[in-house]
Amino acid sequence: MADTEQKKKGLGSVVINAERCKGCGFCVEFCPTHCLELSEQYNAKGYHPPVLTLPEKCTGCNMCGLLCPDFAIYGFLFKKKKK
Amino acid sequence: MADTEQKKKGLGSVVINAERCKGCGFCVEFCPTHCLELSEQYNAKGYHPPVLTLPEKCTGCNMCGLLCPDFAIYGFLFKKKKK
Amino acid sequence: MKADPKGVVAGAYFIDGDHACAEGAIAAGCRFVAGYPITPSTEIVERIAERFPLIGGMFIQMEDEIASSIAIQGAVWGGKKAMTVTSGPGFSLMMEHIGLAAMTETPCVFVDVQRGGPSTGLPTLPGQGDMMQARWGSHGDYGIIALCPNSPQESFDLTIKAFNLAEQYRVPVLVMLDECVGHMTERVVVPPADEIEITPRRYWDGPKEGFLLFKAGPDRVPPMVKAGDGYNIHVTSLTHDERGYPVMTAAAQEKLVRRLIDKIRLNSDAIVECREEQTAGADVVIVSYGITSRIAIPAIEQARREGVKVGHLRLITAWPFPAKRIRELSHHVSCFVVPEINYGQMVREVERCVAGRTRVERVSHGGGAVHNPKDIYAKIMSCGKEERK
Amino acid sequence: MKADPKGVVAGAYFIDGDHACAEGAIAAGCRFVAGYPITPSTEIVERIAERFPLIGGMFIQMEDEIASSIAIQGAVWGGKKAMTVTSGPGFSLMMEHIGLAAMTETPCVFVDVQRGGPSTGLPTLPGQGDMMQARWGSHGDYGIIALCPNSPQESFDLTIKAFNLAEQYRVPVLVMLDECVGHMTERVVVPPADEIEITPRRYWDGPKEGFLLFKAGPDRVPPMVKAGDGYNIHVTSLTHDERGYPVMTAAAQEKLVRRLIDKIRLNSDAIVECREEQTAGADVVIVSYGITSRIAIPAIEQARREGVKVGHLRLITAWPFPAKRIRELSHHVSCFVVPEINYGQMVREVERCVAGRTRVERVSHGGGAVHNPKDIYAKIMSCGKEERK
Amino acid sequence: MARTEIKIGGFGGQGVILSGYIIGRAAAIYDSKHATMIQAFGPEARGSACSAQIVVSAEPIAYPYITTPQIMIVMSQEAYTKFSPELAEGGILITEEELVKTHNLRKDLKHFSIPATRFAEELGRKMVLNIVMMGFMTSVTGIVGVEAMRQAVKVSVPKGTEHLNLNAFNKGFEYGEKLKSGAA
Amino acid sequence: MARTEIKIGGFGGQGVILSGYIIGRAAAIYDSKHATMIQAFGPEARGSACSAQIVVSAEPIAYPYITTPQIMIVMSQEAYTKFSPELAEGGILITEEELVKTHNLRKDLKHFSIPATRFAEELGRKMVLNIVMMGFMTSVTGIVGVEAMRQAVKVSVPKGTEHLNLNAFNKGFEYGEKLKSGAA
Amino acid sequence: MTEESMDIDMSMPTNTVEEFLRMERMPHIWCPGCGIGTTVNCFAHALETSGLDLKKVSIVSGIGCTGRVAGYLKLDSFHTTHGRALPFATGLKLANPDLKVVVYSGDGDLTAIGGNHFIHAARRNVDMTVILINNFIYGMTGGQVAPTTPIGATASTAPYGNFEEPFNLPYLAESCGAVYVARWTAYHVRHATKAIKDALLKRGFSFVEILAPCPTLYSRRNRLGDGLDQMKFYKDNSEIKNGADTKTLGLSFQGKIIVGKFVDKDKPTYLDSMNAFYAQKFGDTYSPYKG
Amino acid sequence: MTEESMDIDMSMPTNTVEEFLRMERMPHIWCPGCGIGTTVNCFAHALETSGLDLKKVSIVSGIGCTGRVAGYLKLDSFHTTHGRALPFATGLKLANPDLKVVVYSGDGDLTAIGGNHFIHAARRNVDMTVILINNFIYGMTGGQVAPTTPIGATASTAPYGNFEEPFNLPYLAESCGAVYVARWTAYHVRHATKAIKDALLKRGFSFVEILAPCPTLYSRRNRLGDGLDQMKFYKDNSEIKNGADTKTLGLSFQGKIIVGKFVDKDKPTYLDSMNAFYAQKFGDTYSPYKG
Ligand SMILES: Cc1ncc(C[n+]2csc(CCOP(=O)(O)OP(=O)(O)O)c2C)c(N)n1
Ligand SMILES: Cc1ncc(C[n+]2csc(CCOP(=O)(O)OP(=O)(O)O)c2C)c(N)n1
Ligand code: SF4
Ligand code: SF4
Ligand code: SF4
Ligand code: SF4
Ligand code: SF4
Ligand code: SF4
Ligand SMILES: [Mg+2]
Ligand SMILES: [Mg+2]
Repeated sequence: MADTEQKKKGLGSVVINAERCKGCGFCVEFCPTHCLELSEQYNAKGYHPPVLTLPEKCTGCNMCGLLCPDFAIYGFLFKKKKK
Repeated sequence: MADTEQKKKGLGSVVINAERCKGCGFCVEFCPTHCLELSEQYNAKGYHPPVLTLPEKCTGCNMCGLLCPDFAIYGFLFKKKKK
Repeated sequence: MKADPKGVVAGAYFIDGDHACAEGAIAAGCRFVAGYPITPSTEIVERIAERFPLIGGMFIQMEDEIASSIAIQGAVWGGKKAMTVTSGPGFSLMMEHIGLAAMTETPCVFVDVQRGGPSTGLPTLPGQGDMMQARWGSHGDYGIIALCPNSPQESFDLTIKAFNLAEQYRVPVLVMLDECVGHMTERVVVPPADEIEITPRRYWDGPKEGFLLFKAGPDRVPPMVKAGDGYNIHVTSLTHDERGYPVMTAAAQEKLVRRLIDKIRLNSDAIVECREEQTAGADVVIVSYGITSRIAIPAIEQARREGVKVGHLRLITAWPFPAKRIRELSHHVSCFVVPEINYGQMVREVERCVAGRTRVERVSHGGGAVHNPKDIYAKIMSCGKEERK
Repeated sequence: MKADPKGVVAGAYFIDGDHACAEGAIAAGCRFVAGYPITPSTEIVERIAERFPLIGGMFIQMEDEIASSIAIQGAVWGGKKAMTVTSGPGFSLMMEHIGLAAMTETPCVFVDVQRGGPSTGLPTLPGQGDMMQARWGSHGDYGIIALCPNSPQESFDLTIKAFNLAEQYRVPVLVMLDECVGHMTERVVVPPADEIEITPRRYWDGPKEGFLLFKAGPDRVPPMVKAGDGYNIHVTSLTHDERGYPVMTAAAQEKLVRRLIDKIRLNSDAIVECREEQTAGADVVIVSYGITSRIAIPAIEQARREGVKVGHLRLITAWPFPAKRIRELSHHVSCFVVPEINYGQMVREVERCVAGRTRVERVSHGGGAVHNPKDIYAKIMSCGKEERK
Repeated sequence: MARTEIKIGGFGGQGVILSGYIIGRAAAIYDSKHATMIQAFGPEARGSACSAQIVVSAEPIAYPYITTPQIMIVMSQEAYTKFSPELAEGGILITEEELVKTHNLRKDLKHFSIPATRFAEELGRKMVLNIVMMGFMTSVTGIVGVEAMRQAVKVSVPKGTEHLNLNAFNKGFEYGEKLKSGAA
Repeated sequence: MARTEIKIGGFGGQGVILSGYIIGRAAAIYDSKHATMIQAFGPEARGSACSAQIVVSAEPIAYPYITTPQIMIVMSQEAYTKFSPELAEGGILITEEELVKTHNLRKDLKHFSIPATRFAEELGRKMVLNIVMMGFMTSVTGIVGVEAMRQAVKVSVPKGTEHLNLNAFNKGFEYGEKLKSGAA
Repeated sequence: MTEESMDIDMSMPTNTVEEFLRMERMPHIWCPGCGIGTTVNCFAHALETSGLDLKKVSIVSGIGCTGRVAGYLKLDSFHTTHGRALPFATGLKLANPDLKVVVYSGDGDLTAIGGNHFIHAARRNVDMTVILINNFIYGMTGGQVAPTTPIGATASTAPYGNFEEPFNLPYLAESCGAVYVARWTAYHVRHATKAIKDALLKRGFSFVEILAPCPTLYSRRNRLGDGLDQMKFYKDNSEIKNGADTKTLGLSFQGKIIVGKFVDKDKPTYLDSMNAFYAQKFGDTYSPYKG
Repeated sequence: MTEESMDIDMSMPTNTVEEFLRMERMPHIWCPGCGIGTTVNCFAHALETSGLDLKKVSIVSGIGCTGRVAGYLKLDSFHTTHGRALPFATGLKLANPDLKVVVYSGDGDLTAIGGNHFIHAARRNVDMTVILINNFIYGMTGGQVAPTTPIGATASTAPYGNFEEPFNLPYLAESCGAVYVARWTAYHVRHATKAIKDALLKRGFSFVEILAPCPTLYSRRNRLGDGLDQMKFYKDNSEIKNGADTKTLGLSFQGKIIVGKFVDKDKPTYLDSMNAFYAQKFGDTYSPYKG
């Protein structure tokens, strides 16, 4: 069960700082698993930040984070909790 | 007779401006026919200018002139007088 | 001589001081511009780059300001009227070649659109901190002319004047714009070519034999020829004689450099230009230049409304400095007020010329903005007051 | 602090001013020199190149003067005391980086061995034509200190002083030698290291947290740290706040640049140094500096023999200028005579300060040689005469 | 006409500078008035709020900057928040209806609002929003003659778009006229 | 001792500058006098006539240049022609016998001539000609103490050549002494 | 959320890049879609994995959009004058050889006004890493032509198109003696990160050219779309050719881009040579220069 | 003398070189055995045979011993500032394309302080000929180390020997786009003459490096004897390799010298490109720039 659950969530996820985003689309375009989309919403600066539309596909590879010129997104891998 | 005479004189000769010479020896060393020597005499600046010691060997090739950094010597070819 | 109609697009324009400067250069007959981009001057070369190809001009963006400031000198000897354009940091890099132009008597124009300094400072904001540098920035003694426009229209007009003076005196002329004037958009009237007076290069027209490229007439300015004219000219940055040949003696130096300075100094009555307004009978005289001459006006008007007799002397030529006029005024005026966007540069000349005869007050501003006219007003009032008691 | 004995080879030497300058730098603790050869300054770096390898110094000949004048600033932030050395044309090329050093408050020393200018001029012959350039040659407003040795011994002493002042005020200090002093050989005494007073870099010793690289104390001089100390410093040529971060406002500009100027201006009593001789009660005072201060002596002595009360004020610091002292003297003296190997540079400051209270006479010389003392004598006598009638 | 100070605010790409330029050009070239325009420059100005300042006057203009504008044209919320406090007592504020919500509107101001975006979209090019605003401004302020403005629009916009832009101008102008006559 | 001006002339490579340096060093370092040496620099000075100027004085030296030397040491014909007119009235002229023909010798001068080249050749190194001259000068002028001069020679010549140079110096000095005592 | 899912640590790690940045200075000045910020990620990750002591890493920039990088990095940072980052860096490095000195600047800065320093620093093989962001344009001053602008591209000072041949920078760097030369684009974030790391760990003058979009002044003005379009172009038109002859690496307007590592050789650095030289000259009396 | 011998014209022709010189300025300042004067012969003969209109030939020098060449040539001549001959020449040429512009200067002048102008002029392919006299040293200022000084040679500012790698100038020139690149020595007077002539007649940026002895400050101080010894060394140690890969042309202290013509290719000049570009852009409204 946990396994499936984890798969649905994906191996990792992203953190998006929408206010920093300038809507360039690099993250969306080059995400290897195409799990991001630009939101319809504007941020205060008037840009459309990304949203993780397919969280189960996110591998936490951080390609998005490497590409983001505004340090507005980064991907991370879920870690098993140390027990 | 004229022929021999001419040979003795060489095909050409040099003009030496002894006062300009700085005695570098380029002309003497690299004359293809080795017909120059540095004189024992000093010029006013204290250098030994070249002399044409073997005029019959001078071909007038002007190698000396091309080499002379002080524009103090040049070779020329005897020309038959236009009649 | 009248301007070449090619390039002069007469009419009224709404353009900024930078663009107006470019048009002025074109009208003056400038056909060679070398430059290196730097805010807030770049618009000048951008307009030139757009305008030149179709009027037979040559614009080249060089690898740096050093190259630009000497490429124009090559171009002048090639027969062109030439200009380079920069701002503070680039101006500093051009100092060696301002000296070269002065030494070789190469007529050319340097435009410096002043921004906040020192160093990279405030690249997009105004300053007037390069005024002393304009006069003293290169090593050794020499003379130059420097002009200070206060509007886009003047940017146009004085750029033409700069080229004319350069040819008249075989000297580098500096157009000392500031960011405000450079980036301010106003109406600029470009007159028809036949209404624009141009000083042509003073080419030698005497006999070829015996021509001397550095032998001056009574006005201390020697005639020019150009490369390719068959004169076998020699132009050197070393101290030289009238033939242009190097001579390494104090006597040659005295003869040459004294003349380089004197051709400005002794012709300064003809060169100096200022605008005066109500200076006759004035109690307080504002001495200003560039944008500051406009910022001072509200202050002057307010003070006048309150009964202070304020005159206004505006430097069109900052260098040579109108020493004579300031000296004259100093006998009648009770105080000079000198607002500048720097910590006191041209005011030093005022102080020198005034020679203690009257007060000289600074209104300094570090740059990044123009003065608040209130500060100038306050200074006027404080002078006035002291005098009135 | 006392000098590091490593490098100080105490003793009496018969060396020229250039070599003495090199020894002064070494004694002062300079361990980084970047330079580009130029007559008549090259002997300085030649001696440095020979001396440094065995005392842990780093000499590098850079590709040009621009590179040299900023390499030293890199070295300062790397923890060294550093110097560059040049002459007129190279000095002009360093102007941008004198402004950088002033803006970033990078303590360093620039040596300019003055020759005949402008431009390439008279490379091997003397001049004093870079004095105004030293003060005003970079764009924008800033403050510097400039010293004028008149002998090889002073070349040694004042080079040490230059390094000390640089550290004291976090400011570029210029040593304005001239070809005469640079190439003149005399006795130079290098004292033992423990007799040489050295100002160490004023490194921050407070807590790391909250350290601000551009926050000054009451003396307006902020403390230093160096790269690698773990402070994550930021040093920018833009207008900046106390953290060193760029701030593009007039307010930040006023705060920063005002302080850069004030740290010299308001500390000038401590910085200014002149040597006076018989100025008390003098009728005529000679104001001189560098080699000219020695050339004036025969003239002064002769005039004294003929009954003129001549005083002598010699500028050790040309900048800041001893304005206060000149002002004081101007109340008592009837004439200042200012001989310079240029067409009138420091004399302008004298004129400003004297403010008309008394006469100021120039004795100008274009360079390529020193004055004939007779010319100075004649000027003294002409002043004296006019006063005496 | 005394000295009038105008400020235009919006974000980059809206044609703020062009608008200022058109007003200035209209006044200085086609209306025999004097006009000075100043714009904010520099990297710090990039992308974020953008503004133009215009002074219009019958007399030559000495001091070129504006201190308390009598007229303000605002095309973004940020510009509204940032600039509107600067408006002179009793000044004219013109805002774009969709882009600017005028909360805390100063009571002393004459406020006009126009659905310029909608008009522009109706004309098929959202880009001409600023020109619609110009037409409107011309109508409600009368600061520059309408013919002068039309002329300035025509020569200032990219070649080939003159017609579109004049339509946009007219649309705004007419809306203003209607508003004035109480018809809107 | 009053101010004494000395000029040394010759051609490049003869050690003219070194000679001046030795006199100055002897006076300033080993003889507690003051001395200033100045040399001609520059490309124009290259190869051709070469000179050094030294001022020696008991007092600090203000003006560092020489105007009318009281002592002149001349090692080339060119230098003789060029410089000897500058000598002060009654000054001392020292010439090298082989290299300088003193035609038109000024009557007012004290003239000494020394076969320094020959002495130098006898010592096996023509190069030390200048040092021979220095020894001679020391003897006939007394301008600097002989021990100071010896010391200066020792520390100023290339390492390893001290002995040779001191011999050269002594040779010149002795010749001078002999000459003075009328023995030469 | 099920019990099981609690096994996964849902606390979000912070963006490791932020540790390398002066976050108090954000937002930065770069335009939307500007590639400079992307390269900063690469640099930060390269630093992170390099194992270098950050206290000892200094970054030096000239003036330009790229020149602002120094000011955003939480390192000892120097924002010098236009074109002069390299000689400043040379002084810094030679004054304290313990420092790792990185020069991070624009194409105009390093190869127009700074071209001389570039060739001389490479020639001397001073131990430093140069990261050059090539956006084919002068960004900061408003889009003027650069020595890297491809033939045919327009710029504000080449309004009818540039006709000057641009530099082939890897070729230039190699001809002057650089020991490590690579080129990547802002799209190649992982390769670029690796290249920067390699360069940081290389002894000697290492040079990494990174092509990056300048949507505001280069691509949009050349009708090439925005930053994203440029990134897609890089993706589609780059060819990785490690070891390619640098002679072949010239760039044309929207032509093929050869990327890769082209030079990686060993040569004594400036200081190595100096110390070896003096050690031989002076023997034991010489102690190697350590700053 | 017999009647017959009268057939031969014994009147001495004048030295044709003198026609190209300002004889009133002789003697020149160069030292005995300095190679600069030798290269001037080559240049004069190249000019003579080139068929160029001398009125239209301008020569531009920087500052240095070589820099004095301009002043001795009876042409329009410009003795500019140190390092800046190339940008001056660029301005001169572009102002008047009818001129043949020659830059004649020293290694320090053109590649130390002037290095940036060198790479940019080559890149732009401005139509001019550059003659660089490489004497491995700064002559005029007294023998300081140059960017051409071989490793191991001493100089006044490298008293213990130079340890910096020198430029390989033909390689550098080629990497920046020079269309003609050759190297000869002052010994190779005929080859050098031919190379200069070829360069003069080549359209575009042509570059001829000539190694020349500086006995006063380089060879004697390095115990290599005088000018003649250097010339003999050139004779014995040069190898002619036309078309050699410029990469292989580095010079070591008294090592083998590869000489020859290395690059000779055709490429539109700066003005050619400009005119072609504008012609395409503006069509008939454009008249080609002719100065
Ligand atoms: C001496 C000097 N000249 C010119 C400038 C203006 N300037 C600032 S940045 C720059 C060019 C920037 O281009 P690049 O290096 O490619 O950086 P980018 O902005 O493209 O990242 C110029 C010319 C300056 N600051 N200083
Ligand atoms: C700006 C500037 N820096 C330095 C100098 C001093 N200087 C004159 S010539 C020269 C170098 C000459 O070397 P090179 O170019 O190799 O010519 P050479 O004398 O060897 O022929 C230098 C450094 C100068 N005149 N101007
Ligand atoms: S971490 Fe990787 S998979 Fe997840 S959104 Fe970012 S790029 Fe896509
Ligand atoms: S890459 Fe960054 S700035 Fe661009 S859209 Fe994604 S989050 Fe926004
Ligand atoms: S002309 Fe030729 S053969 Fe005659 S001397 Fe000269 S080099 Fe020798
Ligand atoms: S080459 Fe010239 S200078 Fe040299 S020895 Fe011969 S003539 Fe004399
Ligand atoms: S102008 Fe270009 S390089 Fe500069 S920040 Fe904007 S996109 Fe980036
Ligand atoms: S110093 Fe060298 S390069 Fe200069 S003239 Fe003498 S030999 Fe020639
Ligand atoms: Mg760029
Ligand atoms: Mg050389």
